[in-house]
Amino acid sequence: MGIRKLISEDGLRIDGRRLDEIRPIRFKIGVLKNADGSAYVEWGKTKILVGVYGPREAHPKHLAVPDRCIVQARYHMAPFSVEERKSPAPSRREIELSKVIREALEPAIFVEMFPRTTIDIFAEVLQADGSTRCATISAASLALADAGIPMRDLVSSIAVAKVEDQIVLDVKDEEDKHGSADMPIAIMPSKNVITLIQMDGMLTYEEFKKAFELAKKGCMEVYKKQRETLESYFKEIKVGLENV
Amino acid sequence: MGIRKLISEDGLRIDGRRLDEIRPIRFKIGVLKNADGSAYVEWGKTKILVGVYGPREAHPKHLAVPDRCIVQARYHMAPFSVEERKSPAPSRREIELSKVIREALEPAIFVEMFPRTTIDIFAEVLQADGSTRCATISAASLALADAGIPMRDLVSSIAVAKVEDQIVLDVKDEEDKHGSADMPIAIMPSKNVITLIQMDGMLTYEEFKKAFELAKKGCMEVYKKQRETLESYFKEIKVGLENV
Amino acid sequence: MGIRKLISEDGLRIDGRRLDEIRPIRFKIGVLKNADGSAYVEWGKTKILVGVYGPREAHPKHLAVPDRCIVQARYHMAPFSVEERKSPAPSRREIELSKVIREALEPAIFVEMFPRTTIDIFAEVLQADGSTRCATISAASLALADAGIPMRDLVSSIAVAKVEDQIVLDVKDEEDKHGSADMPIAIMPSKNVITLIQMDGMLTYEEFKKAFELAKKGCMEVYKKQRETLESYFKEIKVGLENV
Amino acid sequence: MSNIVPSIKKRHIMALAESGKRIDGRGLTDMRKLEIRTNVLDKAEGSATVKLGDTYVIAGIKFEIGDPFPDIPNEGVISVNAEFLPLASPTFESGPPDERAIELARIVDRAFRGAKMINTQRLCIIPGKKVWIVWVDIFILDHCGNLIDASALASLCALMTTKMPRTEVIENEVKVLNEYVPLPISNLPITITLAKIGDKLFVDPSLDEEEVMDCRISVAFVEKNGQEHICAMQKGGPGILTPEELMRAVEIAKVKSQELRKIVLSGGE
Amino acid sequence: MSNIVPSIKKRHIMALAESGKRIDGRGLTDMRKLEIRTNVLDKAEGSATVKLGDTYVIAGIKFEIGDPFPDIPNEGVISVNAEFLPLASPTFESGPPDERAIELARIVDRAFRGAKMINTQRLCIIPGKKVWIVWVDIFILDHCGNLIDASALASLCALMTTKMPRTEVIENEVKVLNEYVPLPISNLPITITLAKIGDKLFVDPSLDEEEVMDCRISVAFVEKNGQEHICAMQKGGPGILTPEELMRAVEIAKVKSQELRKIVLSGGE
Amino acid sequence: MSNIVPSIKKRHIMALAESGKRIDGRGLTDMRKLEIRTNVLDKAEGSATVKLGDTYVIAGIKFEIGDPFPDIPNEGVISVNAEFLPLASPTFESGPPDERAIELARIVDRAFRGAKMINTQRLCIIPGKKVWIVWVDIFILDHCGNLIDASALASLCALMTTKMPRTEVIENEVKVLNEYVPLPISNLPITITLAKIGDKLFVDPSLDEEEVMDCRISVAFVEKNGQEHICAMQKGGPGILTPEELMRAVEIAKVKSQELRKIVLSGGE
Repeated sequence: MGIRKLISEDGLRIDGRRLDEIRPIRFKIGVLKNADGSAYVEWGKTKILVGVYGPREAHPKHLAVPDRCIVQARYHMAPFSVEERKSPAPSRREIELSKVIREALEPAIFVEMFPRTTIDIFAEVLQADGSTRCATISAASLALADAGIPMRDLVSSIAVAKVEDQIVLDVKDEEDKHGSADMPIAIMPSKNVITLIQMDGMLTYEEFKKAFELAKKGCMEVYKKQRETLESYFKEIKVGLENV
Repeated sequence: MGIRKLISEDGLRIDGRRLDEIRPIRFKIGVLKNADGSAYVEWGKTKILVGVYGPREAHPKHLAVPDRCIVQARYHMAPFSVEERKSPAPSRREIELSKVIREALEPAIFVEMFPRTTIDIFAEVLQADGSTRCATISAASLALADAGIPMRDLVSSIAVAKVEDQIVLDVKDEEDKHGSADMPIAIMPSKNVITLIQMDGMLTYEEFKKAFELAKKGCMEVYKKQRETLESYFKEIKVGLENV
Repeated sequence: MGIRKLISEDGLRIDGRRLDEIRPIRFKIGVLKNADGSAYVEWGKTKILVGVYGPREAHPKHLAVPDRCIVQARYHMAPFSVEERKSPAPSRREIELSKVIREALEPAIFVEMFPRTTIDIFAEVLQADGSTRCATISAASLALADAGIPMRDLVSSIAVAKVEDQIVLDVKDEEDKHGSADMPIAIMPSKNVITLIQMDGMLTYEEFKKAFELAKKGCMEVYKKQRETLESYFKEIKVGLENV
Repeated sequence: MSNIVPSIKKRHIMALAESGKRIDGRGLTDMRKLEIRTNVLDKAEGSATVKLGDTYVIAGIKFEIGDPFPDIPNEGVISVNAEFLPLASPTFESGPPDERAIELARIVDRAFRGAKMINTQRLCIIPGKKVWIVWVDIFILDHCGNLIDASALASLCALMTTKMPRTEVIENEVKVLNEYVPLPISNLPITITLAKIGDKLFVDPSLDEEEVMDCRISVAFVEKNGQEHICAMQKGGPGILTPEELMRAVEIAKVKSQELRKIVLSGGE
Repeated sequence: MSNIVPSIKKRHIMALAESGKRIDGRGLTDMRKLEIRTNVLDKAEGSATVKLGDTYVIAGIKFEIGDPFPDIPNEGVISVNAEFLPLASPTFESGPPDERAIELARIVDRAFRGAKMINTQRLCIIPGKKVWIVWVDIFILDHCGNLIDASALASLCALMTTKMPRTEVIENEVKVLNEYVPLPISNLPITITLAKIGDKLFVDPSLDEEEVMDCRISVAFVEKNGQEHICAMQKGGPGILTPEELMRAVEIAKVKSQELRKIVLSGGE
Repeated sequence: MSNIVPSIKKRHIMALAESGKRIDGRGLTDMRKLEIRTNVLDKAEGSATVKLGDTYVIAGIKFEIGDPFPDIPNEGVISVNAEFLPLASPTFESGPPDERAIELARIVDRAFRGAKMINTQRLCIIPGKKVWIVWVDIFILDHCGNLIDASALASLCALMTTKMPRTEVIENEVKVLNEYVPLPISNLPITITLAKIGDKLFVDPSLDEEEVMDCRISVAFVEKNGQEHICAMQKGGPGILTPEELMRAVEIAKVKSQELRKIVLSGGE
């Protein structure tokens, strides 16, 4: 662990970004044939594929509840997505992230509209370079939209971190490893409400407030990209339909 | 493994007890809020908590039988209950003990009174210093009584062992490790019937008979403590009710 | 791994067989009391026991399908069946072989005759010396016949291999280990149809055709033994009935 | 499963909260009665029970010699595990930890890590080869709400009273001595969980409150260099928080964690 | 699942027993026909099949080099496992051993241990480092009652005929030689199981008897220094035994185990 | 679950096949559109995606240092695994690989092994002690038929572009260098799967065809010394093949595999 500086004297990070700059993010919608909805995201070097099935009959049946649909999420990392091969069996980390991802997306879904059904969100991390949970949440809301599931809003997510005593936006692996705090959040941007917040590290109350504001700003940028992708996707579909 | 004598020349054991003397035993009833019945026992340094749920609807349902309730028992050791940390996954020993504990308690329960239900007995060994199965059985009958489950009698249990060629009552860990035979039994004292007997080691028929008689005597002492605890517990409850 | 010749100059193999000669095969039918049908085979040093249950009610029930019975097969190796003790948990190899064995036997069964039921085929390899899947399939068809399950034909199976550039019939362990290709097949002899074929190694198209013809010839020999065993078994039963 | 009973209960809880009250008589920011007992076991190197109202949790500490992680070869390992025992609630089942138990253990673990509470370098025995693994096993004995805070507290108190075996290394063989030193602990993170029901926040939610809550937010504070720092945070449950609610929760947690830390430092109760 | 058939069967069995008879014609203390075959496999270092009536069991022995337990560093390890194969009974399912299979293996194991049958010190290869693990795998092939006695007997006979590979240790590397010595066995424990139905005891219960029994009691005897010793005992099933029944069972088991040991020593049948 | 829809579909497929046509417009021996992309991931040492019609598969290669198998102490290990991801099909579920995934991985593996494609001796680091384990992980992303061929192709292409880390051994310690050499690959096995429906064979079956097929036959060919060799074969499904059908399948597979190998060697598409 050499003592490499993660932030240069002129305030640039190892990949040349400013402190409040996000990495290049590219969403793609409708990438799978079988899934009812799907999306793919490249978020810096992070690459994730999300497929959504549902609303569909609960399986096993005892999962069904009479007044709403059950949302299920599985966050899973491919063995080849990280430096050291990861066993394909779900780790404790993956099980926890599956839970918080589900709880970040569920508030956006009109679950009462589909009693006795399930909506299943499956995310595969093909390459991990930080912010995989945020990228998963952001891509999954596009996949949910692609599946035609009525939503209150998209969910947009990003992480902020404290690196060398500065609050920075959207950390990648190397920054994360040597950072002293990490805070992913997810919001429904047009509602200004939080659906996910986690944190570990050390932040004073002032740092926390600053970090939170920076994260919100980042989420708005993600939101913009999500909407642009959605719009051009549905435009394409519409054009396609007109050509029929 | 030094050659330490486990029994002194004047017939006293490493903790000062006589050969036929049991360790201090303290039962406590009604220690948990959620469980339908519960009991805690300190038996020398052995510490066990037992919770009982039921009679309740069988879950999964296919367990239910039409003419009686199903009794289930789980004996489990906490990782920190022993010298070397134990994995929390159930070992083969715990699975076997769960079975013999269930079979030691079931004869005391009027199972025909609650068709299609289950009674679940959960025992957690918080600290193990010998006789954990006997302590579990003895505490579980109090927890069953606390749950209001009609019983033919309490079940009282204790172990005898052969240590340095002598038959001794209620062995603790160190004696057990260097003993040459171990025999736990459980009885319904007022019926004079056996509900559990296991043995391993080497006993002649005469030693076996002597050991069995000593064990019965020990069970009667346990029974006395169980009844005293029950009486003062129900007295307390009664007093509590009168004060309402 | 010395350089031992597996085929002598006069065309004999390490156990003295000719290239196209099968090992001594002995089938026995009706060897188990509980199973609806059973068979035991000694095939060289390979020893396998097969038990069949069914047609019986599907368990769990959701397995049942309305227009035919479900055939299930389990191929399992005893820990002591091989040189190095094998864990009793099913290996990937055992799971694959269970599938191909099922698919080799199912075409022979009139599955439409028993809707909503299952037929379960359980094979235990007690000693493995090559050709265990072929021996299992061949013995299982006798066990199915013993269970009175209507079949289009018996299934007969054998493996051919390329050893030191020659195509040989019915390889044993040592030959298999140093062989350069292995091809088990199963056929319904009176129908001249293939129900199993697998291969790995390297064969030219000509070698493949030669190997296939040799394998068919081998299957016919197995078939003959199967039929002889069946005939004398049913004769015995008939004799037994006449003596009643 | 009808939702009528919970929705009546929820309306009742919300109505009471309008006047700052709760169904068990507490104010919105009051914790339940707390009882901490430490060193309750002889065979564990550290142990504590926590009763928070009727919620009952035990934590036990065991040491084991093991291999370090390749990327931090000179540091010991802290492993936090939680078991939701079937005797603790009719909703718990036997079996390996489910997502609730895993989440709880990881929240507790992150607060310790975030606070740099344990000096893991002092748990190294032979650099790059042998280190202490410290097992923190949390057992839920009675589930009456707010398992996170009770578990974090029980683990903290168990670790604070933990005695670490000394070792001697002779020719790469580790010998465990019959001598003990305290575990190298410095900062004490305290986790405070609040339930959100309607637009109100409830400190230390009871089981009744958890059953009807929209979501919960847990915030851990630690004091370092005379200043309070947030060292872990986690929202749970399928509801939402407004930014204002989040800020309010953090402020309440700051106050309550200081109160609680005083109790811990004074030896419980 | 009606209980009418078993209860009729039970009354029939009890009525017959009044005159000392059983539904398969045996007397109450008669065992079923026994066939023992040893060395039935080439790839196992020891093996035996036992047929007890229609109950059919095979035991196979394999050796593996492994680490000793830390508390007995100079002793090899005996590991007894039982598999209730699904081909043996419509009531057995595939999957890891359930409580019945685990209990059976542990009863067999305890009799060996109690009798100090195998000199485990002679299984040590490099003290504290490498020992032989002796795997005793019991496979139930046909379940027609009294699996415990058949399994104990098959395991015993397999071990008696087991050849142990010799080893050579050169600079801490173990080389397994192609030479064999017998397993160091001295005392031969014999387990006898009795079913209690009503107030009668039935030696070597059949499946019919097991289905209606109140409970069973297994007693293993071993001869040491010319004297019979009890070396293992286990009650199974949810019924009760009176002290008199227990004593009677022990006395019967003593007689029957001596008979059976003679058969084993004379080479079976 | 009615069987009416599949049987109508089957009749339709069979009727079309009589005139050499398929429901997606292909001829019986035509493959679907193929897109191969290699080196799609940075963190994997090799990777490729294959789209075969709408079937979508990714394969990633990782290296790990491990122990050799005792019987081949001087050879590295190739481990092929397949995951049928639940996002790829409504019929796939989370959990450990089932028999379909295991069979697929083993078919792919056998073709590599049969063809002696990888020189495993060159994966040895310290003879008898340390070797490279090459993990080939196949992930099914979209299941639209013929997973075997798509997976075999993705694995092959991933391996062809794999860079193997160089190592240095100093006093029995392995140091992995930041330098790479290509994986030692020589023969390229190509697997062709045909579905049998009625008496017709369909190359590269679509999901519709697989749903109604009687069985499938997969044949892998490799070129060695200028000659085509069969290096793996597997029938799947509960149907039968006549000897003539088998021979026909092998002949078709020979032609198609040569075509496909040309595409692979020319860099895809």
